[in-house]
Amino acid sequence: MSSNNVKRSSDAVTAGGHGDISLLPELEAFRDPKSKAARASYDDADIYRDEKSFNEHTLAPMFTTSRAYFVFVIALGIVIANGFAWFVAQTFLGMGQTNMHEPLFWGAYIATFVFWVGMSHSGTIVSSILRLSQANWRRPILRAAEAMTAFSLLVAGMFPLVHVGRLWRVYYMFPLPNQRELWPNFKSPLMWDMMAIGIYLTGSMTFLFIGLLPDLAVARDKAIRENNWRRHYLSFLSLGWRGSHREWSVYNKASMFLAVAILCIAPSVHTIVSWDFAMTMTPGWHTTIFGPYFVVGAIYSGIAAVITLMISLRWIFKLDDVIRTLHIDCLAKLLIVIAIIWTYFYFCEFNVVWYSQKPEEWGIWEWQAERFGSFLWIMVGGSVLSIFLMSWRKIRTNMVAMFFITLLVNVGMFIERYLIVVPILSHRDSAYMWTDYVPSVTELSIIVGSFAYFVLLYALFLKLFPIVTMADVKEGVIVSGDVKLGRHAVRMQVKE
Amino acid sequence: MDRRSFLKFGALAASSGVMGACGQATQKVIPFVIPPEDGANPVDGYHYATTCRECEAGCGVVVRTVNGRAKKIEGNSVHPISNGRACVKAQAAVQRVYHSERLTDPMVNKNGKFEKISWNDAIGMLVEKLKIANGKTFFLNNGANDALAGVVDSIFGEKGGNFIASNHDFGHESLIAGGSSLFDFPKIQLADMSNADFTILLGADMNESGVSPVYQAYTFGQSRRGRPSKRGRFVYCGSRLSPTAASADKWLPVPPGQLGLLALSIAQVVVDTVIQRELAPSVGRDTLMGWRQALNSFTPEKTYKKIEVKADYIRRMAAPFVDEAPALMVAGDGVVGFTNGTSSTEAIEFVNMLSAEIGREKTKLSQAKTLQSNPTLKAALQANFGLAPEKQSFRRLKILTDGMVGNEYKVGIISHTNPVFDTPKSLKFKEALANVPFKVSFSCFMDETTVECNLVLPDNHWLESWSAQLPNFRPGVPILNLVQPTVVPFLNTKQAGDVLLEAAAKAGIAVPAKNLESFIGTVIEKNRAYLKDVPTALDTKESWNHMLQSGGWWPNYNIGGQAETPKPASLSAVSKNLIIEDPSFDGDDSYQFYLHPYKTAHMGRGNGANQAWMHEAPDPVTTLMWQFWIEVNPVMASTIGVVEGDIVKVASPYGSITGPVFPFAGLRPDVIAVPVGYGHTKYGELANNVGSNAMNLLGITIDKTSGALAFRSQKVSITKDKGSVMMMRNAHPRGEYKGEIFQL
Amino acid sequence: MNNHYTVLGLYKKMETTVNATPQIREAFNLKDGEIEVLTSAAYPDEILIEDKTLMYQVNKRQFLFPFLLGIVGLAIGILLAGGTGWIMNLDVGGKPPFALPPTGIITYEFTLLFAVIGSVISLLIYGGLPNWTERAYDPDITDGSLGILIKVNSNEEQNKAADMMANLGAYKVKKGKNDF
Amino acid sequence: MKSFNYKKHNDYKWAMTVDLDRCDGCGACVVACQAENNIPSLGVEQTQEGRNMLWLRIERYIEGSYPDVKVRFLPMMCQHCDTAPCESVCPVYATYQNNEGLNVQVYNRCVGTRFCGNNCPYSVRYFNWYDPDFEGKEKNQLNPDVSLREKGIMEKCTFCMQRIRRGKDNAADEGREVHDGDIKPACVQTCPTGALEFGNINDHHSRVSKLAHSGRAISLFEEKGTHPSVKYLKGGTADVF
Repeated sequence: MSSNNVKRSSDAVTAGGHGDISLLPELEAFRDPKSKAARASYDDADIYRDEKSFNEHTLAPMFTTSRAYFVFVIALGIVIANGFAWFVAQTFLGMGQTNMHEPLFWGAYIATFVFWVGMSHSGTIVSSILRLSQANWRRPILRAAEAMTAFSLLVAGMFPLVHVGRLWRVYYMFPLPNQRELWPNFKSPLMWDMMAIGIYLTGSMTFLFIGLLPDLAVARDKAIRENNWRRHYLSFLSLGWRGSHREWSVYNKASMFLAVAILCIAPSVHTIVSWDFAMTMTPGWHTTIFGPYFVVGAIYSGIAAVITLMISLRWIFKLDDVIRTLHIDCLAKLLIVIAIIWTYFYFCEFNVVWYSQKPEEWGIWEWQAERFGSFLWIMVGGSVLSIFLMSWRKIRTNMVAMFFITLLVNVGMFIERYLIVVPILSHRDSAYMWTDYVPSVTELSIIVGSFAYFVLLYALFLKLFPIVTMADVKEGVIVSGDVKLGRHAVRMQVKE
Repeated sequence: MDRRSFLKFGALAASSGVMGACGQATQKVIPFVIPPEDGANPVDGYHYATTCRECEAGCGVVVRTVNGRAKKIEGNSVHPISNGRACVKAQAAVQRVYHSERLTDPMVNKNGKFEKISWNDAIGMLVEKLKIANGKTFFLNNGANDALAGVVDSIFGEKGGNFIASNHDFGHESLIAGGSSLFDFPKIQLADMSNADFTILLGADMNESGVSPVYQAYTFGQSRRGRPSKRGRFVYCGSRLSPTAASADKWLPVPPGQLGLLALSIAQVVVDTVIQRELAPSVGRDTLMGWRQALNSFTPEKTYKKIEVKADYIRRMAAPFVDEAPALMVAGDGVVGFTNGTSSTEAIEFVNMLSAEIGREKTKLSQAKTLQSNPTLKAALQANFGLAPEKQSFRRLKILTDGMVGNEYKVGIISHTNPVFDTPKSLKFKEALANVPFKVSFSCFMDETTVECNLVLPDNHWLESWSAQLPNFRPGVPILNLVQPTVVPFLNTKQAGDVLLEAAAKAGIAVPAKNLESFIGTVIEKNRAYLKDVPTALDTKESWNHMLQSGGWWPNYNIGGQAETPKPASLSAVSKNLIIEDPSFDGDDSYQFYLHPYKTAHMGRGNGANQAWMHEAPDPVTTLMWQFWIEVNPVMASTIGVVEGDIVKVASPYGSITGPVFPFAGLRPDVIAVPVGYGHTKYGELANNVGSNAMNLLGITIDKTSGALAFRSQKVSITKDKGSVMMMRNAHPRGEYKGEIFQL
Repeated sequence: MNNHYTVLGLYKKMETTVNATPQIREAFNLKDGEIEVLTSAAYPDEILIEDKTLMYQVNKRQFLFPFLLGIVGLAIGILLAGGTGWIMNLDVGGKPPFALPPTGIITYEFTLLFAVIGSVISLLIYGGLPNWTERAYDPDITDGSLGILIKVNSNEEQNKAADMMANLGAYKVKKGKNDF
Repeated sequence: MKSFNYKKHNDYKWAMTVDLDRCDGCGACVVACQAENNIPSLGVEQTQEGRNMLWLRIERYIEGSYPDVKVRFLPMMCQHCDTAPCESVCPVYATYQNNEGLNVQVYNRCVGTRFCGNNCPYSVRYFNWYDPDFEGKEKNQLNPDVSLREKGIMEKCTFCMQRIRRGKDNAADEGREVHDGDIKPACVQTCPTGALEFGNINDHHSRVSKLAHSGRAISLFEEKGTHPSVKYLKGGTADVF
């Protein structure tokens, strides 16, 4: 019963719309093979099939589970259980299970904590910046990055609990009305830190959830259609999303606002984490550069981690057509910029100390160079090398190379956090109390466990929630189209 | 819920959250962190005056007890020796009372296994053996001059083959002998540096292992900064930079055994100057000229080769003795540890005497305050509480050991001493002890000697005991320290003196009193007339209490009074004997290093090794904890090819020890310093197998004059051994060179 | 409460939909809020349907919640960090009881936290979420179809509307009752 | 000194002086402190880890090399800073400045973040890595005035607060102010050389006040602006040679 109107519209050359010839490459891959052959005569059914098969394809990692996955999860579970067992032992026996000692009161735990907080800065910052700037290539990768934020924050939030001496008294730090005649001291950077991390966790969880909402509906529909067990929580979590124009409008406004808010919170969080160190009068920590330096370091390690993760997802779930080299290329360019800024900050920090040669500060560098020399080289060398290598497009688009480069960057950044905590605390003002430190089995097990925990959270997330930001991809298809410019049809995108 | 009510609720929750938590903050929260001023303090308990018996210095202490338990030991502020201070050993004594390894019951050794028995059986056994022994008994104590020694002396005496000996700190005999050539009373010279402007410490590690560490440290502090506008200067001469040397202004590394020569060299300069300037007329010009004659061969230029101290330095060190007296010279382990110990001490006392004569003329004396001396009382007390000095020499211990080998003794009584551990292995005390059929040990702990004994009688700790003690104090000054039980014994222990008195009485030996308390009471009552400061109106009981309250009896201070005056006869005697022979060393040319065994403040001769506090408190110089070490000069260490923590083997003709090396710049390159008191094998969990016992290396070299063991006369070799250990240092090996950060 | 009837027409092309909406709207005199376009992705505002209420009321009011809650957060931040410090006048490190920098930090964080919460609340309230009841919907929408959903008052109107939607190119029309 | 003068005037402000010229490093104070304050011995294993629990430690520094070598001793305990860096960083007010100038640690409140320890330039804060191990008979010796600290909390020198309280109580019972010398922390009480002095620095006639205002007095890390209550009296440089 097609009317004239329909015919008329298909003749029209307009920008945007499903019905037009110009489809983003995102969806091109999912065309029906038959229609591919008859490209000239698209009809409605084809378009319908395109989006459906796109949904099928991107939801495949969620709905299909291989045996290897279970093996992997069980292996992760063992590593986590091992870490947890050491943690329980540490709680019951005492913090002596670690290798920390006076005056090195903070050790590998705090270094790992800072590392995870840093990791968390990739997702939301990248996603909000890209969302606000309407960078088109952002679309498929947002979810993966945001999930990383949320999970690395969850892992990071675990570390203060692992670290404190009296876990069973940790609620003293919460501003809860109580009869214990206790109130936390808001002048302590730790309180700021706790507040900031708590708020950032709330914020990024919200951000992740709000971003998920339309895609949950997609998954819900699929689950209900296939009578999959996931339909229960998916119908609950999708909040009855129908995709009405009013929902979309309110949703778009809200997520824009959230992006702004998160963009305000995220740098403050890592600044405050840096203030845990910089607010002390410990030489080596007490510097003004720490705030921006930490933030940049966080974004640096975060973006590198996003790339590592994207490449892994590509490989494991065959998402090559969704997460394309284009995305890695763009992210790598961003990474170069951040890496240069980070190296610049690092040089600033070093140069100031080197030039003034103040014994208490320069002594720490000498100490570092002497005891952690190879670590230093991995860190700085890795950063410089990665900038150098990533300048080539060939390398940026080489997934194997990028995988290892970004891994190297994050190894370097973990070392950086370790070097911020350990050498400085082992080289305090009181020279008599200088000390040496190597993490104990307990500490290493818990830290390794934390990595496994992160991976496990991510792996579970993959199976419970859609990992590709489908709604955003579709939006991208809608708002872009080919415009004929002279001899060529150029793809354009509508921006608000 | 509509929007408005939600907002309302939110605001309410937030504000009540804030207010609810801290509404009455100043009343509620702050009291939690600030304890109320009128809150009840726990009971203060009782404070008892008594005397510390951890060493024989005889410091008066006050013990705080709460609920019948000793809590804290502090110096007795009215006591002339402690002046309200206490050393590390006294502080840690409470840990010995409540030590988990204290002996709880009498035990009998049945083929190497100790079985608990009742006190009745134990005393019965002792009585039986004493009867059989019938005069063939030996008694060995730790060199204490206390009521127990007095009781033993009067029970066993030197009759019928009985033998009394003591195993006290090495070298003190030489200090006594050296001093006695000048003074009437053969007692260790104790330097009161309070008023000295310049002090030369000759191997005197007085603050950690001296004769009376608390007293000497107190006078050290007084000299340094106790007087307005005057700062006492100190020079330390010796082979090793000990903690005492570290607190001196200058350390001069002098070869081992040459300190007497250094003193004579200074004496030569002093006498020369005195004659030139015609000072010290009281001595007499003839005597002075005689001294000059005798000292002629000790000019700084002539002695340089041996003492390795520049002539210029000697002259500068001598100058204060003439110009700014009071100046003082203090002898210590570094002097008496060699075969020339006695003559070296004499030389040092000679310089002191000379300085005192010059000072007397300038009305400047080295002593700020002295106690009135009373030789008669001193002698009377000495006769009752303590052993005659001649019974307290190492030579006598050697005689005892020989006697044991010759099966001369049937019963041996060993009280609070551990000769198997802390005498040289080459003395073979353990082997000798095996020849004695029945040995009794009075001890609080199981140790290497007690293990060898047939009967172990757990003694009360001194905090639970009665006793009276005569401290090592200046000659002629009688101080009677009383020891009273501050807490009731909480274990099945009995006091050694009481047990001995009971057993002796049962064995038919005449005893001076029924128990130790009454023995002390009797002696004091006998000498009551001399105890001037006890009000005469008081009866026996009251005066006894009076003395207990203050911790003993001592004569009044005589502020600014005269120092002990040496006998003029002694002065000339010294002048004739101003010869110091070269120290002789044990060991041939293959042993290139001088062994420098030394006592640390914490371990002592090994007593402290079972105390956690003693291990935990870092050694002042090395800052090592829970660990044994062998000190080597860093240059020597690199020559041998070892770094800190590497195991080295130190060997002498008599044995060898191994231990981690600790390169220490404050040590002569030809010296290897080893702390004693480590390497226990049967002294409890904390002490056993910590390091090696330096006594394994020592041969028996005796100072012929005094009979003291020349314990630093051993030559040893050092070789690198396998492996290395982690050094448990408190100071970081690099940080310890960064002291300038404090801009002191 | 009056019963209402719903019609959901599913279209496969944007143009068809855009063409259909004003006609349907006009035919049944539907006000804003009585006609919805359901899509699988966000179309820029006003592309599919003209919704003045949404444009000029909802989207403006939407920012009221973050703003108001932000102010609440600001107050809570000041009270928490500054106020309690003032009440609990313990001298720590010589810092004044009301210290501006820490208060500023906590206030900043709390303001943002409450603003985030506010924006979520406004999303839920103005987006009509959550709503877990059975509603007019078709899973095809998430697979790329566009749906026009209208609310009418009578059965007759419903049938009429269904026919009209089919005529305007809907490949599937669903009728429902009380499930707008 | 303080930028905000909100503290009321107090009768007492406790201070200590350490005469470096007198200190001979004998360690009596260290053990006295352990005996008085129920400080557990950590044992070999913990010492190997580099831990120690010496509220008062004697730092030893070496200068020069053989034969011109000098060893210095520096008794180091909590400096009870007026503007203590450790206090402000504690998230739970477990440490604060009381109105007598003491830097007080409230064991009950401590959660064990160990931040204070990181911000102490003197490194005089100690952490209970394990529960204190007082077995059997050793319990008899424990000082009833001082609470035992469980695992997971920070502790440090208190200037023997229990003695200060007792001294003030005794003075109050006798209806007087505390005299100079009435109150002595365990270390001051025992120091054989008299290197340590303790008293009320607000009383201008007290010994500690005179010493602290003498030309020899310095504060450690003065440039950090912590205003310690412990003053060190510089050692003299002797011109023996």
